[in-house]
Amino acid sequence: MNVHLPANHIQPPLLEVQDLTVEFATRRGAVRAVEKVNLTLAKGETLGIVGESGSGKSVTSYTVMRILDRAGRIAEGTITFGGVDVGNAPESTVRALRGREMSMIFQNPRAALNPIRKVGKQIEDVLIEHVQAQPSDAKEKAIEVLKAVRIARPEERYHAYPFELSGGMCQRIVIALALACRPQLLIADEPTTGLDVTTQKAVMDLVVELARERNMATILITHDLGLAAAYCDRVMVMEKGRVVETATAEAIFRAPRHAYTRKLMRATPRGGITLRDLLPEEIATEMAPLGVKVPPASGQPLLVVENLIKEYPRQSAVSSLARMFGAKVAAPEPFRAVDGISFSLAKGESLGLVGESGCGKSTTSMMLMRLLDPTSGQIIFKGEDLSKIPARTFARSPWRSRIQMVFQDPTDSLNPRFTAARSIADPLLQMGENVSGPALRARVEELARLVGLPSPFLDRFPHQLSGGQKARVGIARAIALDPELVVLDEPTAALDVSVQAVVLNLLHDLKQRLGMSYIFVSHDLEVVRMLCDRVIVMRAGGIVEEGETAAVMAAPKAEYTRELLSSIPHPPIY
Amino acid sequence: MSTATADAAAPSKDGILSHARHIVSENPVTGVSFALFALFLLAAIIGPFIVPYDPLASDTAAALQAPSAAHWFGTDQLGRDIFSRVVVATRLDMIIAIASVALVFLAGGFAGIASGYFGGWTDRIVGRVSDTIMAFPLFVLAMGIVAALGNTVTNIIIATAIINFPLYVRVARAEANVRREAGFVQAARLSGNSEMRILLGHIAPNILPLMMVQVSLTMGYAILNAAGLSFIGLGVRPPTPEWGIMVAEGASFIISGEWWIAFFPGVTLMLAVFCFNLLGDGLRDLVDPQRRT
Amino acid sequence: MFRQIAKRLMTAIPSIIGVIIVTFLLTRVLPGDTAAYFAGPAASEQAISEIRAKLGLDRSLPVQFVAYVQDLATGNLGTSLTTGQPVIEDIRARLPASAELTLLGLLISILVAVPLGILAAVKQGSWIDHLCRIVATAGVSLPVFFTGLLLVYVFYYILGWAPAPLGRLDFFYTSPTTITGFYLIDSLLTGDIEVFRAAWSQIWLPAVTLAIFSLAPIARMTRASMLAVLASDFVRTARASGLKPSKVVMGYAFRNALLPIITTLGMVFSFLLGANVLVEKVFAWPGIGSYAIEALITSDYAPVQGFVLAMAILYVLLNLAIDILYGLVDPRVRIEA
Amino acid sequence: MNRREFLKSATVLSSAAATGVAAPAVWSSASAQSARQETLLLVSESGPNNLDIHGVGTNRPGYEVAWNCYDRLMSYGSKTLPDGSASYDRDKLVPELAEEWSLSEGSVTFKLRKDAKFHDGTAVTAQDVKWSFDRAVTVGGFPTFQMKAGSLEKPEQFVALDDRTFRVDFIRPDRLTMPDLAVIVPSIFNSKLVKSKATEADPWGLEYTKQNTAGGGAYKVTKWQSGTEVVFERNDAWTCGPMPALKRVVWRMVPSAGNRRALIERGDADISFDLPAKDFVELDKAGKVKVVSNPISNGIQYIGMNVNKPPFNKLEVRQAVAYAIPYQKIMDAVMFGLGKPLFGGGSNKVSDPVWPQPHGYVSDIAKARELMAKAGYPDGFETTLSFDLGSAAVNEPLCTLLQESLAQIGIKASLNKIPGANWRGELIKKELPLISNFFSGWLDYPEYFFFWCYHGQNALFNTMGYKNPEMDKLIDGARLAAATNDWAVYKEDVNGFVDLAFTDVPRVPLYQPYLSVAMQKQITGYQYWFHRQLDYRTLKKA
Repeated sequence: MNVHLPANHIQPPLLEVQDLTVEFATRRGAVRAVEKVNLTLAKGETLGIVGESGSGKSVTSYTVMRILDRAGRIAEGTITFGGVDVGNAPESTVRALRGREMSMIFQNPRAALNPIRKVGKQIEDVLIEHVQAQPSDAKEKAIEVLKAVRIARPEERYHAYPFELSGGMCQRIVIALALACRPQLLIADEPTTGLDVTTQKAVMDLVVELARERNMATILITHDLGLAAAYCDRVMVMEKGRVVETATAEAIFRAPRHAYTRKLMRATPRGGITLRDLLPEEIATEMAPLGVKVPPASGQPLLVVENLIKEYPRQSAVSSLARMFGAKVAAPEPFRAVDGISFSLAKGESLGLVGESGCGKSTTSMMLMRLLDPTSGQIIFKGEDLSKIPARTFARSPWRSRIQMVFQDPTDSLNPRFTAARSIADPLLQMGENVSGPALRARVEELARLVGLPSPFLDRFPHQLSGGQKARVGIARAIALDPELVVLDEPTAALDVSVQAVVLNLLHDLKQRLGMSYIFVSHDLEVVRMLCDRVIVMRAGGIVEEGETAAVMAAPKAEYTRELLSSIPHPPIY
Repeated sequence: MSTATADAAAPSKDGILSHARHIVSENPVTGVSFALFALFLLAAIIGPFIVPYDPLASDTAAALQAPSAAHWFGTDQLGRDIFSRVVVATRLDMIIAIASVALVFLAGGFAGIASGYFGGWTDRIVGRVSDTIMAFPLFVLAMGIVAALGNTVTNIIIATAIINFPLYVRVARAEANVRREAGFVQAARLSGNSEMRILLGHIAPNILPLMMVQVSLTMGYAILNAAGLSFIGLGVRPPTPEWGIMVAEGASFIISGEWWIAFFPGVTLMLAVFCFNLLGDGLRDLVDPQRRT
Repeated sequence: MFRQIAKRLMTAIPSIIGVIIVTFLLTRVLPGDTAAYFAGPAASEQAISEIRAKLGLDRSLPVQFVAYVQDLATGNLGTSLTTGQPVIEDIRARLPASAELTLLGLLISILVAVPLGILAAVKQGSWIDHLCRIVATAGVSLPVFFTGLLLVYVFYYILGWAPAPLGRLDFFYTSPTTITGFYLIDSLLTGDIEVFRAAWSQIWLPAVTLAIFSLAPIARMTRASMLAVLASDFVRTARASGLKPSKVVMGYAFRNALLPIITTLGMVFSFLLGANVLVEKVFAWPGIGSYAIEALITSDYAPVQGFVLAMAILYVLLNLAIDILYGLVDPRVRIEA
Repeated sequence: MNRREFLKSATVLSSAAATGVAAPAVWSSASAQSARQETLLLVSESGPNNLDIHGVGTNRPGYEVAWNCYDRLMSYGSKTLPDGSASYDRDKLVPELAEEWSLSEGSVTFKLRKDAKFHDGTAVTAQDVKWSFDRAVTVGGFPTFQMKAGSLEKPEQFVALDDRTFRVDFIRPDRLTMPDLAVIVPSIFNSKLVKSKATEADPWGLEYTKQNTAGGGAYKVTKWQSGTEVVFERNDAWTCGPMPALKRVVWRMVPSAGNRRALIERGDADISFDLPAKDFVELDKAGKVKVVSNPISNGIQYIGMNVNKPPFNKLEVRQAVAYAIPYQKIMDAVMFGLGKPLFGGGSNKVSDPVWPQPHGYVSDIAKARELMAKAGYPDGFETTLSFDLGSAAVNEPLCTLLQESLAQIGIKASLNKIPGANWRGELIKKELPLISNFFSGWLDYPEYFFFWCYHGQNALFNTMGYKNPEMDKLIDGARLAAATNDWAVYKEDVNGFVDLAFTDVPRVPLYQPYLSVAMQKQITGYQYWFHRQLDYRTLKKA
């Protein structure tokens, strides 16, 4: 089916959505995920849809493609794409549009590709489906498409399976798939989530470049206002299924009209602001000032790490079996996840550990936490070499209560069968001084107050708590035993920006109040800048650069640090 | 897409009961199976007190009678009332099913969790044991155990438990393995929990719901297994009523037209297993977090 | 490839050793006195102990075990009391019968269960989904011996659609030249259509009995794994690319759902090989299952040991075949291994 | 094969499945039809495990092979029973391999047929007979035991005078010697052939004869698939009797009794053995097939009690059990009348020297209770009632009824099914307190039965461990009297030991079972034999 677009000069918008309302059938009846959404999009225009989770931004785009799952339906409104009433057209009509006139790219690109089919074949499938190629010339055309998304050695990549390609490469394949039939509309749903910062930039640049080249309309769906502002002509902000504001990118940044937009904008980490600036103004003003940075206490540092190494054997079953039978097989070179790093941490200091995935920052933090035994090296905590105590027995060591951790995923880190109170009480029960009954409850409530969790929530189970509340429970548990060192492993990575703002402030205040030291593991330099005194940049298991946060950000010495900094999306205007 | 809808729903305070109601209303088959299960349970508990005839009393004058108002399911070769025997047999069959499953649930569940959680040698040993059992033709292994130890109810229970061992190990191991590096387990370590405590206090309760599904499914299998053993003469001792034996006894009468002797116990047996299997499906829906909307 | 196979086989060795030990112990614990059986009905105590010494049954268990393992190493599995034949001969003669029956049962089951499972997943919550669930569950809830008896009664005795349950072939047909040992295949290879028809008419009823029993696990696994795959991101991508539903379901989703289905098939096959003992009994099928049952009931060591060993080896080979199949379906497995 | 092709071929297969279901079994080719006319299809529960009667542990189906594939010197004549069926005649010996024989004091001399040949064409000589008899008395186990029953014990007793003349010397006068020469064990083997296959470890060539028939009988085994089928072909060169009518006999093992009944009822099998009593009764009544039933000679189903252990060492307890047995219920519900009652004979004193015959016990719970009280067990006791799993079809309902009745006099008996192979082992130990069992003797003489089952020599079949010098004296007396033709003493002694067996009741006879065979109407020539297997030589298919 071919869609003929009217060829007159007063072009109607390519896509027009009017009063769109989408309902999902649940056991509590219909739930409205999207309510009365209106949008128009002209050829060649780029629209950003920004919102936090649950805002309905993804549902809107799925509805436009009409690939909602069974439970969802359009309750109201119309979608017109190139003159076709997408909402009411027969499935075959819409199917002919999909992939040919409108395409979509997704987050988590590796999962978005058929894992057991050669990527080239997957592109062929689309080409053949839409009669853009015959089986005879499909391969040739598929390779052309691969070339178009700037894939080096496309003939070779044609035969690759998704698992053989990097995340960034997979996203290029997904883009190739989406653009194979030269559609007029591309919907990019969080295309950079899950990718490393440097890759993120490359992918976004490619999308924008191709869109411009082909005069394609683009919808960019993201939670990151900065990203949207940097790449879009117009931005539409959504909250709880409704559009709160639509304006040009410039207007949104210069003069956000809606309170929610303002809140969202403020919460986005960016250069030159403090933690308090992340919070909505009315709250920020009520809070105590950040306080002056105390110079690190002189004398013995709290933690000294000396030449820490973690190796993983690269072992194959065949050779280990052969060894079992006595054959002498050379052990393959082990893989070094952490390659001889050294640093120290003063009492009351907070240190940022920054790097892309696979750089060894998580392995380092696990070793510092004594959940993992290093291959060699020393972890000297208050003068005691903790690496001598094996991780297996460390739980029973008195040092255990001195070092605690806040985990990346607040959902995953809470036992689903425990109430919030029970989770917070767990360390007290295991290592506390025989507190029980009302005293224990009182202590738990005190901790809850400290992290700002209202006490009625204490008796809820994790699935009954929001992300921010779960994060608070995790923090309360970590500080229950008054630790001296807390490792924060990307504690806000799974949270929406507005929640992240609150949690970051909370962490900062707690540190001030309780005099703890932090090691803050993150991939986000902006966040590290606000929270940390010093920063260590890691790459491939080693330290690339180390120094005062402000100094490193202002004048990065290492090439890699510069690259990281330049990859942060910058809104066009400041 | 599921995230979009899941997050939209407000955190719910209502518990498992309303969820169960929902599952039942969404899938009437599950409701039927719950009702059936209740019926079987009832028969097991009060069955022996309500049956019209003594299940063991022979009455050769009334042998091989077709189903009638006096004998709903007819009578067998010795004139015993099949309805009474079928009802009374419920208790024994339930005991075999429940006891064998309880046994393997504890042993296999623990071995599986330990092997999935600790890995290393524990995993290797448990893995070897369960591989070895799997390499046996299971029904023949059960036969061998019963033949070697003697055909008592206890030995049937033990044999059934042993052949189900690998199934439980597999489920428990996989689940424990997924969770061994989960955040909450790491957190439990940081809280100073010992490994055994993490295993039993943190991991086991989380695996429990899935294991319950397994329990329900293997209950049916346990009954079938006991019936199969009875069929080849290695089951419960006569004249104790047991469904499998009754089918075996009636098998030679089918061709001569006395179909009811094998038919009713066979159908009851089927219904019981059917009920357990559907129950398993229902439980799976109940505990599957993805189905919780 | 050969290295992979060798590796796979090596990892199976401990299991096989375990099976040998367990079987040996189990058969020695079996009540019953082989010597008394051999000695005949009128034997004196003395005659029995002579025979016991002759059979080596008076020696200690470890010594007997060593002797047994030595015999195994030379391919001697002993002699069956009930059939009087060397066990290895018996198994060689009977294994193809069991394998043919089981494979056909499995094939029928796959042809029914897989489409049913796919339909149930694609139309989740519809009547076909419920039907699939009920049919499959009912099938697995029926004791096989009961199903078998019922089917014989209905199809042979009442309707006369099936021939007498007399084993693999009616007696006035001679079995086809042994090529694979499977009558259906051998008769086709030798071009003997009449024998093929005769063999088919004998096998379909027991095969259907087995198929009914194995429907449930396959249908369930197909449904569950299809549901999981249909909800995955790449299926969404395929749909967003406008691929035809048939292409999405069969070309994309089903091939990915195959992996767990293959695993299930392997399990079902080995399970059926063991479980069809009862079916073989009902249909007078000359397979190894009924052979093992008879041996076990009569405390006939050697066939039980031989049977279990054969099954264990089969199990290992089966898993190997599954691994290879896995590699064919999934390129990831191919590379990793 | 790619997936598409695979699917295609799968479709073909499944459509084949559909036609297979729709069309009735197709098997009516002309060649198959004519094959059917000359072939006898026989079904039974189990098949032979050894083709040689001299083999170690040869089972009962194996006897049938030996009977049809080997010749003996003599066979039994046949007679027509009152009900019109044919049976062997225990009192009439007829020539088989021997043309004639002359009996003298201390020996018997046989003259062999001139034209008799083994299957491989070599002539049968007296040396073959000598070798075969030597083998029977030397190999040990069952054949040696059976020869001994006829006082045939040493190789020296057997003398080959020339190629055609053979003499057996008696070591003592024994009435059973001549009949024992006509049972299955003294079959004549092709000694040259077997010797050529013998090894040092196996001097009698048992391994060879186990798998092959090496005789000169009317049939030879052409195919044997253990546990599945045995195929016999007629030996067209057979001279030891009238040429059999059947060219081919196919014997299939069908484990399920229901299927065996269906096969005979639908006309697919010619002869069906081993059916439950009920099926025989019903088949007979329906009249579609012929059912022939003969009482198994010298055989009884009985309840045995271990007389050496309390509580069954007390005579009153044993008598109480004899009064508690629900005889008629067993006859009706278990045997469906297919058996000769051995109870309610009026008194425990007998007048005829025959066996089996009814005893005087009847079901009388009051009397049984009285006896129990007298024995000092007014409240009863607990015990186990054991039986062979292999014969559970009869024993399970039988024992269930017995168990119920015993409960009425306070005896709580739990049922114990013992798998076949263990059964004999358990019997040898003589520790089972209470059993239900069956025994029959090949040689149909009372003293033969009692010698094995009641004599103080305590043979395996004396399952009760019964020892009574008075009994031994009577049994030995009867044997001697029979050998010396002293019929007055014989009668007195036989009546004496039967009386004693009834009063002491170590075992309670229940009934004499029937051997039943169901066959198609066009099958004629069936004859009952003491070994309870088929003789193909007389069978005809009209």
